[in-house]
Amino acid sequence: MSATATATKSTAPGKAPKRGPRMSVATVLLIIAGTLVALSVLRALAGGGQQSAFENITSSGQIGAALSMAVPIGLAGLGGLWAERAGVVNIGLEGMMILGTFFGAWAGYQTNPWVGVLAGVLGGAVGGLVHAIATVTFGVDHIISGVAINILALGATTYLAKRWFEPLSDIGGSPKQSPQVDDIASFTVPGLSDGLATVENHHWFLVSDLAGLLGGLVTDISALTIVSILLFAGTFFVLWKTSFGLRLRSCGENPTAAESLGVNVYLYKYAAVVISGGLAGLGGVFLALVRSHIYNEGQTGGRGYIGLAAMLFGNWRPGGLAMGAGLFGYSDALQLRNGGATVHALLLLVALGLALLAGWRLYRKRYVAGAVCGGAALVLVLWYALTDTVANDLVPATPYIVTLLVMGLAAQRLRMPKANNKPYRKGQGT
Amino acid sequence: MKKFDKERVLLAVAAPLLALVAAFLLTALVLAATGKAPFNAFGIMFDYGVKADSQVYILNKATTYYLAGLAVAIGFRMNLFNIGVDGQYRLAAFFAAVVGGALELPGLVQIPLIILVAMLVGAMWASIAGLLKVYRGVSEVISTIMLNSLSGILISYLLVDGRLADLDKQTNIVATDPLPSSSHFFTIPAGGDLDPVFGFIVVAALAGVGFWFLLGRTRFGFDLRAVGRSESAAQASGVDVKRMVLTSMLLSGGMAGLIGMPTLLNDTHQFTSDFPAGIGFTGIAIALLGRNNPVGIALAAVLWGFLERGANRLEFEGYDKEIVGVMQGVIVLCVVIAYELVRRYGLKRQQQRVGAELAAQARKSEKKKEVAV
Amino acid sequence: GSSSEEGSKAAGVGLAYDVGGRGDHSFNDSAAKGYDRARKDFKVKGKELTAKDGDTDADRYDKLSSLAEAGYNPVVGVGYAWTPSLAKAAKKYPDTDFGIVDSVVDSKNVASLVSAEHEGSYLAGVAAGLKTKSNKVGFIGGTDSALIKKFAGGFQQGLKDTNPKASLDVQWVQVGSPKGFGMPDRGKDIAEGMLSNKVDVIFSAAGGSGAGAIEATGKKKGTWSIGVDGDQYYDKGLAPYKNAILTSMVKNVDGSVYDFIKSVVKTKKSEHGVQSYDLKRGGVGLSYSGGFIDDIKPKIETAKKKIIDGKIKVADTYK
Amino acid sequence: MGAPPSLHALAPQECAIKAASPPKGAPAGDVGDVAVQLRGITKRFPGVVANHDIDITVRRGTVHALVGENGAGKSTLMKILYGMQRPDEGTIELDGAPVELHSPADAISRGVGMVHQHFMLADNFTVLENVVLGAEKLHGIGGKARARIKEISDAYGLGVRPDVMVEDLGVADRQRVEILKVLYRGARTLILDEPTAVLVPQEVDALFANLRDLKAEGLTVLFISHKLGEVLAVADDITVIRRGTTVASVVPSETDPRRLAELMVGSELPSPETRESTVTDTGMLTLDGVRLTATDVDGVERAVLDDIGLRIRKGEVLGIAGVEGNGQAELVEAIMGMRDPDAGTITLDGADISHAPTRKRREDGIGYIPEDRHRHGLLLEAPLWENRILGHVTEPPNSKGGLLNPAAARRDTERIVATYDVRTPGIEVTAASLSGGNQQKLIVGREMSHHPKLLIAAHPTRGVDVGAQAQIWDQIRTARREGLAVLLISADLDELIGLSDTLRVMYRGRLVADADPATITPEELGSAMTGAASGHLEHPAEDAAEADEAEVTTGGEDR
Ligand SMILES: Nc1ncnc2c1ncn2[C@@H]1O[C@H](COP(=O)(O)OP(=O)(O)OP(=O)(O)O)[C@@H](O)[C@H]1O
Ligand SMILES: Nc1ncnc2c1ncn2[C@@H]1O[C@H](COP(=O)(O)OP(=O)(O)OP(=O)(O)O)[C@@H](O)[C@H]1O
Ligand SMILES: [Mg+2]
Ligand SMILES: [Mg+2]
Repeated sequence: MSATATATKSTAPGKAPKRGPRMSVATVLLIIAGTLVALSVLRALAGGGQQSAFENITSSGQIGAALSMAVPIGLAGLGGLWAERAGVVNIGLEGMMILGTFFGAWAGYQTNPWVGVLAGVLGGAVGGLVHAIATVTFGVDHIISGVAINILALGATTYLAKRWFEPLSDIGGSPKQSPQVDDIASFTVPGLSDGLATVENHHWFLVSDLAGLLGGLVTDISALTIVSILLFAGTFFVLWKTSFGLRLRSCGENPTAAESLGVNVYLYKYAAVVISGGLAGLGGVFLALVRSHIYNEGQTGGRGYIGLAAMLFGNWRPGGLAMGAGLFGYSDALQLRNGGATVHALLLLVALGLALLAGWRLYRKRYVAGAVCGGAALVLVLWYALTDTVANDLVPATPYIVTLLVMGLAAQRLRMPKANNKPYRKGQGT
Repeated sequence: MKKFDKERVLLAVAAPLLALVAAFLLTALVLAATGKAPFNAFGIMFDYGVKADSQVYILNKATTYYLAGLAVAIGFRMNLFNIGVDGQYRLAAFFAAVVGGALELPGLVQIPLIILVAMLVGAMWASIAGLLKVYRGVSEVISTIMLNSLSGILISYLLVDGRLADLDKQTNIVATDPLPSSSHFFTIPAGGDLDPVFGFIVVAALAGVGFWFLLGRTRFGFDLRAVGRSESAAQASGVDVKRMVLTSMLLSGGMAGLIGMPTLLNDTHQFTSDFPAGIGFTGIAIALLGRNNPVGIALAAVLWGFLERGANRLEFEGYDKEIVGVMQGVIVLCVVIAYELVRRYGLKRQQQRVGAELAAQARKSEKKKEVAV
Repeated sequence: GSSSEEGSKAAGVGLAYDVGGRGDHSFNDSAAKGYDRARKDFKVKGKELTAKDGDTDADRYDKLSSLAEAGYNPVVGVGYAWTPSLAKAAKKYPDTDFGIVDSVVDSKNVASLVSAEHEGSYLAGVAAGLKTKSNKVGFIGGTDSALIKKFAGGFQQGLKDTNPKASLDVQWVQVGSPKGFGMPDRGKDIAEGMLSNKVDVIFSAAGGSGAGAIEATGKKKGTWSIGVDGDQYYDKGLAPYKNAILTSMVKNVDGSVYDFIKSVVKTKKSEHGVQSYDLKRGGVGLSYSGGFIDDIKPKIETAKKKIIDGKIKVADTYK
Repeated sequence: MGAPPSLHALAPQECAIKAASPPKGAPAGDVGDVAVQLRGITKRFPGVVANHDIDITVRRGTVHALVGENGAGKSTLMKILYGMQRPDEGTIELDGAPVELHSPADAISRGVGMVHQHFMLADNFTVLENVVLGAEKLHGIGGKARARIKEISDAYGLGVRPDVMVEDLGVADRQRVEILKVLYRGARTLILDEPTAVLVPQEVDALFANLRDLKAEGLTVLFISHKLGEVLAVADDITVIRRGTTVASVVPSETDPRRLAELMVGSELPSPETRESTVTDTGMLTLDGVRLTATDVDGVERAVLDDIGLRIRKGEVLGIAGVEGNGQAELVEAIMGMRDPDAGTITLDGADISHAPTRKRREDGIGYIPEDRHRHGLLLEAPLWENRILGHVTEPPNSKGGLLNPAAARRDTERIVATYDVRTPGIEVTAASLSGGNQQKLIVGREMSHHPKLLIAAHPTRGVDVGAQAQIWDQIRTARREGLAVLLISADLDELIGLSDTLRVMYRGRLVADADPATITPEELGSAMTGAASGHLEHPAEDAAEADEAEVTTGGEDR
C-alpha cells in the first residue's frame, strides 16, 4: 500500500557483502570425522563394562535402524521443504502421512506393494490439495488449515479402516489395521556388507566404527530408501537448478514480484503443496510398507511434526534436512536398541561437544553463553560418572530433547523463505 | 453505526451456520457413499442427544472442553499457537493428583491448593516453550509438540508403582493416591436418578467470564489483542512483545492446568494411565470453532459433547461411530474456510460502504469541503 | 431410541471390547472367540460395543448402561480399563449380571475373570531358559503397565530358576501408552536390536507389536519367539514365520468369557466374585504347536505341577 | 481531455487504423507512431473508482509522463497496461493492435515491461535469479543468461553484477536491476512508476541519462513522478490525471511546475515552509554517542548507528536527510525504545531514558508518527476507536487503573475525527477501510491529543494527498509554536527543507553533515546524502537558490 514506499530495508551501513560461512560438504565430513575420533578415544578410555555401549553408538545395526527411522522423517521434512519454499507452511504433514499409510496399505494388500506406494503418494497428495485449496484459494491461516487437515485425515482413515479393513479379519484386517502387504525388495551390497561386518566385530580403534557406519548403509537397504535418497537429490536439482524450481522458490520469497513477472503464483503454490503432500504420503507409505507391512492406526506417531522440525533444523535446504532427519532417526533408533546404556555413553560425547562449544563462546567473549554451555557439559559429565545407565523409560525422550536443544541452539541462525506463512492474494500486491 | 453492527452480527452467525450445514452435507455424502442412511444417523444422534442423561453427560464433557478451548484461545488471540495444551494439562493434572493424594487438609484449603498446583505446573510447562520462543526464536509450534511427547514420557516415568503411584493388584490399575473425600468438588444434582452435573462447571463459567473481562476490559487484554492483530504495531505502541509472549504462554498454560480438574476433582479423584488424553487437540478445534470468543467456545464445546454422545449411540444402533471423527474433521475445515470467507467479505463490504457513504457526504457538502481545504 | 421397549432378558449377551476391538488378533479377539462360541452353542443374540481412544469413564459407562438398559444380560467388559465404569453400572443395574476380564470389581452381580499371566509366563521362562544357547533372552512388553509387568515378572522368574546364567533384556515398545500394542515396526526394531546383541529367544507380550518381533526372529536362523495370548503358531498373518514360534503363552480369555456366559444364560446360576483362571484351572498355559518344545516337555510339566501345588510362588510383578 | 472527442465515437478497430494520426494535444515536431493507446479505461475497487474513462495516447520513441496527486489512479492504470489488473471497461491498443491482457506474461510478450513503484525483487535471490525469473525461456538460468545480463548492463551502462544477492544492494542498484529486468525481456515499452522517489538527485540524473539512451534506441517510456521539475526535464509529453480521470495533456515547453501542479490538484498549492522561528534554548531531546549494532543472518555484527549525537530544543524541528536504509529507521527505533542501544545516552527533558521501555517513553511524552503506518501505526482490522487507544492505553481517557474505558475512548475518537477532519462514516469501521490519508490524519490526531513534548515524525506525509499534506504540516507547525520538539525524517527533500529549523544528514549510520535549511538546496543535500559531502554544508552562491524553482513545492520566496 501507499505507505510502504520502499520495501528496501536492506543496506545497513557498513555492510560487508560477503556471505557468512555456509556448511560445506567438507565441513560436514570434517565434523563427522572429528566426532568419530572423539568417540573412539572415549571408548578406549571407558571402563570395560561401558565398552559395548560405546560400540553400540556406531554398530551397523544402530546405523541401519537409524536410517530406516530417518527416511520417513526426511520424506515428511522434504514435503515441508517443498511447501515452505513456495511460501506455505504445512503442519498438515502429519495428516498427509496418515493418508499415505492408509492408502498405501489399502492398495498394497490388494495388488502389490508398488501400487501401494503409488496410492499412498496419491493419498498424501489429496491431503496436500485440500491444504492448497484452503490456504491458497481461500487464504486460511496455514497453521489452522494444517491442524484441521490433521484432524480430518485421522477421522477419515479411522472411519475407512473400520469400513474396509474390519471385514477382512481372516486375512489380518481389523478396524485399526490392514492385512499384510508383501515386502518391497531390499538390497545388500554383496561382499562389502559382510566384510564390513567382520571388521566391525573386531572392535578396532576407529576402523570398526567406520565399518559399522558404512555397514549400516549398505546392508538390507529397502528399494524405497533408495528412492527416497534419489528424491532428496532430485529436490535439490529441481528447486535450485531448473526454472520450475526458481519460479517455485520465488513464490516463497516474494510472490508479488513473481506475479509481476508473469509467474502464475497460485499454480506454483498449488503444485508445491500437492507435491508436499505426495512426499509426506510417501513417508507414510514407508512406515506402512517398509517399516511394518501393514497400516496401523497411530502409526505415524507425530513424525510429520518431527519432519517439520528437521526441515527447520536443515535451514530449508535438502542437505541440512537430511542431516536433521538423520539426527532424529538416530536418536529415535537408540531407544529401540538397548538404548539406556547407549544414551548413557552418548552423554559423554555430548558433554565433550558442549565443552568445546563453551570454549569457543568464551574465546568469542560471550561469557554468559559460554558459562551456560560449560555448566551443561559439567552436569552431563557428572550424570555420566554417577550412573551406569539411563533409565529405559526415559530413553524415548531422547529425540524430543535433541530437537529442543538443537532448535534452541540453531533457530536464530536460520533463514526461512521471506514470504513464508504470509497470505498472498493475486493482484493485491503493492 | 447500528447498520454495521447488525450486519456484523449477521455475518458472525452466518459463518458457523454455513460451515455446519456444509459439514453435515459432506458427512451425509460420506455416509451415503459407504452405503449408510445418513439422515437416519443424524436423527439417532439428535434423539439421543436431547435425553436428560445425555444432557448431563454433554454438560460435563463440555466443561472440560470449554476450559481446553479457552486455554488454546488465549494463545490464538495473540497469534501464538500453543499446540502444547495437551501436554500441559496432563502434566498439571498428574502433579495436582499427586499433591492432592498426599495431603489431607480441609477441602476449603486443599481444593484451591490442588487447583493452584495444576495451574502452576501447566504454566511452568508452557513457559518452556515461551522462553525458547522469546530468547532463542524457536517456533512455539515445534517446541510445544515436542513438549507434549516429553510430558507423556515424564508422566509414565513417574506413574509407576513405587515412584509416585501405587498398583492395585486386583484391578491392574496403577494410580496416584486417591484424593481424600474432603477434596471432592461439589456436584449439582440433576434430579431423579441422573448423574449429577460437575460442580466445576461453575469454575469453567467463571474462567470464561474472566477470559472475557481480561481480554475485553483491561489494558493487559488490549495489549494482548494488539499483539495478535499486529505484532509490529503493538511493539511500536509500547507493548513489550517478548514479555507478552511469555505472559500469555503462562496464562494459556495456567488455564490448561484447569482442564484436568473437572475430571480429577469431580470424577476420578485420582490420576491413572488412562486419564483422558488428547483434549488439548480437541481444544484447538473448539477454539477455532468458537472463534476464540468465550461464548462461541461454549457453544462449540457443547456441540462437541453432543457429537461424542451421539457417537456412542450410533455404534449401538449399528453405525460406525468413527463417522463422528469424519464429521468433526469436516466441521473444523469448513469452519475455518467459512470464517475466512466471511471475514474477507465483511471487510470488502465495509470498504464499499465507507466509499459509498463518503461519496454521498462529499456530494452533500461539496462547498463546505472546498472552504475547509 | 428403540431400546427402551425391549426390557426383556431375551435381548442376549452384551460385550464391550477395549480399544482395539474385535479383530485385534490378540486379547479382544480372544474374548470375541468365546463370545461367538457361546452365542452359537446357546443360540442367543448379542451386541458388541468397542471403546475408543480417549474414552473417559463416562463414555465407557454410557456403553455399559446402554447395554444393560436395553436388556442385554450378561454384560461383559473386556479389559481392566472397564473397572470403574463397570463398577458403577453394576450398582445402577443390580439385576444384570456383569463380567469383567483382567480386573476385579467387588460387587454381588459381577464376575471378575482374572488370569494368572505370571504363572503361564513362568513356564515360558522355563522354556526360554532351556532353549537359549547364548544365554541371552529378551522380553518385549507392549507398554510398561502393571498387567504386562505380570508377564515380565513371571517370565524372569521362570528363566532364572531354570538357567541362572541367562540374562534378560526387558524393553517396552511404548512407555506409558497402550499404543505400544499396535506398533509392529517398533516391535521388529527392538527385536532386531536384541538379536544383534546375541539374544536368541524373545518373548513378546505386546499385542500386535509382537508380530514384528516374530518376523525378526523368523528372518534370523536359530532364534526363537514366544507368542502370547492366543496360539500364534496358527495365526494366519504370521504363517511365514511360524517355524520361529517356539511356543505361545496362551491366555484363555475365550474360555473364561465362554464359561461366564454359559453360567448366566445356560445354567442360570451365574458366576460371581473373583474367577481366577490360573494354571490349575487351565486359564493359562504353554502351547506345544509345532513340536519345538516337545523335548523339554517333562521339565515344563514339572514346573507346572510345582506351581499348581503351590511349591513355587510366582511373583506377579516385575521390578 | 487528451483524446479528441470524435474518437470516442469510433469503434476500437477503426481507431487502430487511424491511430497513426497525431492526437490533438501532441506537440509540434517529430511525431512517432502510436505505441500505446488507452481508451475509456475504467477500474473500480470496492469503495473507490480508481480509473474513470481514461484516454491516453503514447507515441513511440518518447518519454511520456503521467502526473497526478496520490491516489489519482496512475499506478492502477499502469498495472492495467501491464496486465496485472483487468479494466472494468475500456480498450488497450499496442502498436495499433487491440489487445486483451490477462496477466503480466501477456504484456511482457507484447513488449511491455514495468518497473513498479515498490521494488519487486526477491531479497534472498541473486540479481541473476531475479532477472531471469519468469523469462527462463529466453536464455535459460545459467551461463548464457549471465552473459546476456552483462551485455545489457554494459550497453546501457547500468553496472549490474549478476551474482550479487539483492539484499546486499542499495536502492539505486536495485532500481537498475529493475530496469535491467525489463530490458532483458526485450521490452519496447517501459513503464517506470515513480522510479525517482527513493533516489537522490545525482542518481536521478544518472537514471535520466539512461532513459535518454533508451529513447534513442527507439524505446517508449511511460514515466510517473511527483517531482514535477524532473517531469518537465525528461518528458516529451505529459498527461495529468485527477481523481481517476485524464484532465489534461500538455507538452513541457508550454507549461511550468506551478501550472502543472494546479492542473493536478485543481486548486492552489500548499507549501511546507516555515516562516518564523520558534526555537527556544531549552533542550528536549539529547542523544549522546548512541551506538547500535545488529547481527545479520550470517552472524556478522556491524554498527547500524554509530556515535550519534544530536539535540533538539523545545520549539525546534530537526530534520534528518538521508537515503533510505542509512540508519534513520534504527535511529527512530532507538529513540522510541524499540531497540536497545549498545552504548550512549538518550535524554528526554532532562531524564535519562536510554534503556526505558517504549511504553514509559510514550507516557513521558513522545508522540510517534511511524514511517509505515500499516506496520507500526494501526491495527488494520480493529475499529477506529480501538486504534485511538493504541499506543496510549495507559493514558486517560483510554483507561483508568488497569481497566479500559471504552466509552471515553469512543467519545474522544469522535472528537479526533471531527477535529482532524478524518473522513469516515463512523468510528466503528475498521482502520483498513479508510484511505491512506485519512488513516494518517487519525494517527496524527491521536498523537497530538496527548500533547507530546517530542514528536517523532517519520515521513509524515508519505502517500498522503495534497490536502491532507497541508493539514498535517499545519498541525506540526502549530504544535511547534507551543514548544513541541520535532524529529522529522523524510525522503521528500522539499518537505524536509521547508519544515525544519535544523538539518542533519545521515549516511551509513552516522550523522555526517549539517545544514541550514534557509540556504541549502535539494541538490546539495542530495550529494551529502550519497556521502559526497560532509561537515557543515555552506551554500556557495546566491543564484543557486533559483535552481530549485523547478521543484514545485519549494516556494523559496522568503529565503
Ligand atoms: N487493489 C486495490 N484494491 C482496492 N483499492 C485499490 C487497489 N489498488 C489501488 N486502489 C485504490 O485505487 C486508487 C488509485 O490508486 P493508485 O495506486 O492507482 O494511485 P496512484 O495515482 O498511483 O497514487 P500514488 O501517487 O500514491 O502512487 C486509490 O484510492 C487506491 O487506494
Ligand atoms: N491492496 C489493497 N487491497 C485492498 N484495498 C486497498 C488496497 N490498497 C488500497 N486499498 C483501499 O483503497 C482505499 C484507498 O487506500 P490508499 O491507502 O491507497 O489511499 P489513498 O488513495 O492513497 O488515500 P488518500 O487519498 O487519503 O491519499 C482504501 O479503502 C484502502 O483500504
Ligand atoms: Mg495512494
Ligand atoms: Mg502509484
